[in-house]
Amino acid sequence: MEVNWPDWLNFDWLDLGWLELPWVDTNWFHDNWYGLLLLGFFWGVVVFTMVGALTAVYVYVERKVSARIQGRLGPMETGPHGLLQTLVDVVKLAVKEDVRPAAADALAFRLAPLLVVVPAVMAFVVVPFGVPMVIRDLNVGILYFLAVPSVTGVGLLLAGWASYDNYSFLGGLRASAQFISYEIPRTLAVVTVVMLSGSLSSAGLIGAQADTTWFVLLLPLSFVIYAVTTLAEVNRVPFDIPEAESELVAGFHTEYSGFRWSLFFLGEYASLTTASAFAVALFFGGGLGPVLPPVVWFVLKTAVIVFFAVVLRFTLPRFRQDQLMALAWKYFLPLSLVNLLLAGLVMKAVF
Amino acid sequence: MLDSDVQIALFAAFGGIAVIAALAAVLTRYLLRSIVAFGAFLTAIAGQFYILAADFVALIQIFVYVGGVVVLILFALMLSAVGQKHPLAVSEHRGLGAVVAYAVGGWLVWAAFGQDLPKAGQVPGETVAFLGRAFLDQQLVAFEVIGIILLAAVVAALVIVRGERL
Amino acid sequence: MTLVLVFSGLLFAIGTYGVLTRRNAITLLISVEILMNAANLNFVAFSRLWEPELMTGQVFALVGISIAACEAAVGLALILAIFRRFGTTDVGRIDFLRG
Amino acid sequence: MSEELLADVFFLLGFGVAGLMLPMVPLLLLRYIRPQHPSAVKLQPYESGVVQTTAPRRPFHMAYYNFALVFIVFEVETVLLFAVSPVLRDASWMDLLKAGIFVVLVSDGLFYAWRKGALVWK
Repeated sequence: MEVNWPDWLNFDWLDLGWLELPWVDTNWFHDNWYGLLLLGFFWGVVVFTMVGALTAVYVYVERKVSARIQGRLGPMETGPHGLLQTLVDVVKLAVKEDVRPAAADALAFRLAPLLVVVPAVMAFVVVPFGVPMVIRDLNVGILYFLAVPSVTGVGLLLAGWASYDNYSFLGGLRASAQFISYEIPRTLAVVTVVMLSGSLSSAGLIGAQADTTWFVLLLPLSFVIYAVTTLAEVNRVPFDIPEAESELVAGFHTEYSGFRWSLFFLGEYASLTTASAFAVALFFGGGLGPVLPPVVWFVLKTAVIVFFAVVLRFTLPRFRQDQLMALAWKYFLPLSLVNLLLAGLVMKAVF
Repeated sequence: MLDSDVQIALFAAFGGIAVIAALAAVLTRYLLRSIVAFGAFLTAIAGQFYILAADFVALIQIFVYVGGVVVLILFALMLSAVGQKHPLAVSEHRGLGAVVAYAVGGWLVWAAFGQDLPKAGQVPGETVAFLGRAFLDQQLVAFEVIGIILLAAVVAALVIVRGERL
Repeated sequence: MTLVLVFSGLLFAIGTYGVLTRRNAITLLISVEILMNAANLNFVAFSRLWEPELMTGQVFALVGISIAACEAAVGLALILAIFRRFGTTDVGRIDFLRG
Repeated sequence: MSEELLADVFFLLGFGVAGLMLPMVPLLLLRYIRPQHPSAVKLQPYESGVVQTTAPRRPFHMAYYNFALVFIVFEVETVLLFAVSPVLRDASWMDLLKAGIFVVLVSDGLFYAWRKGALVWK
């Protein structure tokens, strides 16, 4: 995707520059299949590690914020202000016994956490961190971002089914019913953005916003739909019915323990991160911004959105299952269809 | 370099995965394994689409099949609660089935080698833009007909599953 | 190109075998989907041979995928209806037309 | 041009392998560190802390399937809109109308389901 970037966005020295070390022939990586495979592997490791680290940070921030909202202190014992708490938790989870119920289906039980976490991490490939910089700018990047995480629905369903447990089964059914229901309005909201950007690549998306303005100003309704449905997709409050502790114990991952359980946890936070990062790319111009380099802008914007999601968790009550489904099909789907029409008109007005 | 040999090798690798997964899906007697193998098969086919310069179709394959049809099949499996611990029955026509399958497969493979096909043309880079134009111009009928089929499908399926009259 | 045809031929044969020998309705549906995928593979491959910029083959593959999805929806609805009526999804044991 | 797509496939393959390995390798290695003392009681399903009285995996109610049906149809619709939407920006009103007809056609399915009460959770 060729984009003509405005001059003031010229931050070439920052984007990918650090990768082109003088003693490394970067072309080699792009010319050979094994080079490409290695490059992909390298980025996979980087992204996965980053996601893991980010999750640890999130958990800490979430605990502290919730403590602040509820007038508590939160973790204080391990490290200064409890900074090492998550690290200790990770060690505990890693060395905990891995219990698989005797009646569980071994194949599905093992496969399910992987199906939840791997797609969530793979979606990172197309997130535009800097202005021209994407880990890999696919021609169909935006579709990739929606298609790959949709596999998670299978993982949720399998996890609940494999456990041989009434509560997990119900939790899995509810989780994937919710997942598929909110996928439609969310996708339709993204379609409106694609209409305006005129391309499916994520670099093209940022380029179109550099040409006009942030799409949130042109399509406010799309952003509202995307934000709310994304909360539902990643099972955040007020849409955390699948894991409603007071009703379903812990939902589809009741029977999971130790490292396997932490994979579900990681997947959930990873998809929250990707979804927030992509919300920035879709509606807030990605890394576009004055003075500071794009990467900094991007991280700042994403952090604001994630923080908003964290605060939301401790301020809203939970929906009931029937309300949840009615909200998806009777409010958001018609709304997003109307929004599609509106976006067509906006598009004709702007371009 | 990424020449056609590499392309063919990768295509064959995906093809091998697809064939093995399809065999597993058809031959296993446990329904859940069959569905999991089916998912692997679909992903391998998506890889083949991507290599054949149909990146859009490949992702649609993942989106609709793996994220949609497989979920639907799993729902049906759970709602009908069949074949869950005990293996499924296999019909008595296995010999006949094998003969027919060998015949069909042999004929198709023979036909594949018998053809003198032209070299592949130059593929446009931005497949999506061309696809969109195709849907709005030459293939408009297909586009709208899919709409009608979808409408018919949802009405029919709801009528069947709810067991009531139109 | 020949390779594509060989693979789709093999997959088609596997699908045929599944359709002919399996008795569970859900496995039958999976076999039919394998058949449709083999066909889609050919559509996409031939799309590159003649007038690639018209995308006819890819459009057909998309139509094929859409129809496969509809087929799955209706087929599974049928399977569920049959299950509620007969308590089984084994097509060999559904014999209410035999009288 | 298809060379670039081929490069994408290799890149994604490498990425996917890394994504699969990073959860799986620790899982295999930790097997030698973590305690492993299974017992019959421990391997029972936890449920909500009481002994399981009904078998799970029994036929569940159909409401889920109604939603799944409407879902798959709309998923196909959105997917085709994805194919069309990138060219709509520079398209004529006529093209917009064509896409609009498609959307209206499929939306009828939603209104049918709504009127028939398939979207009611029960």
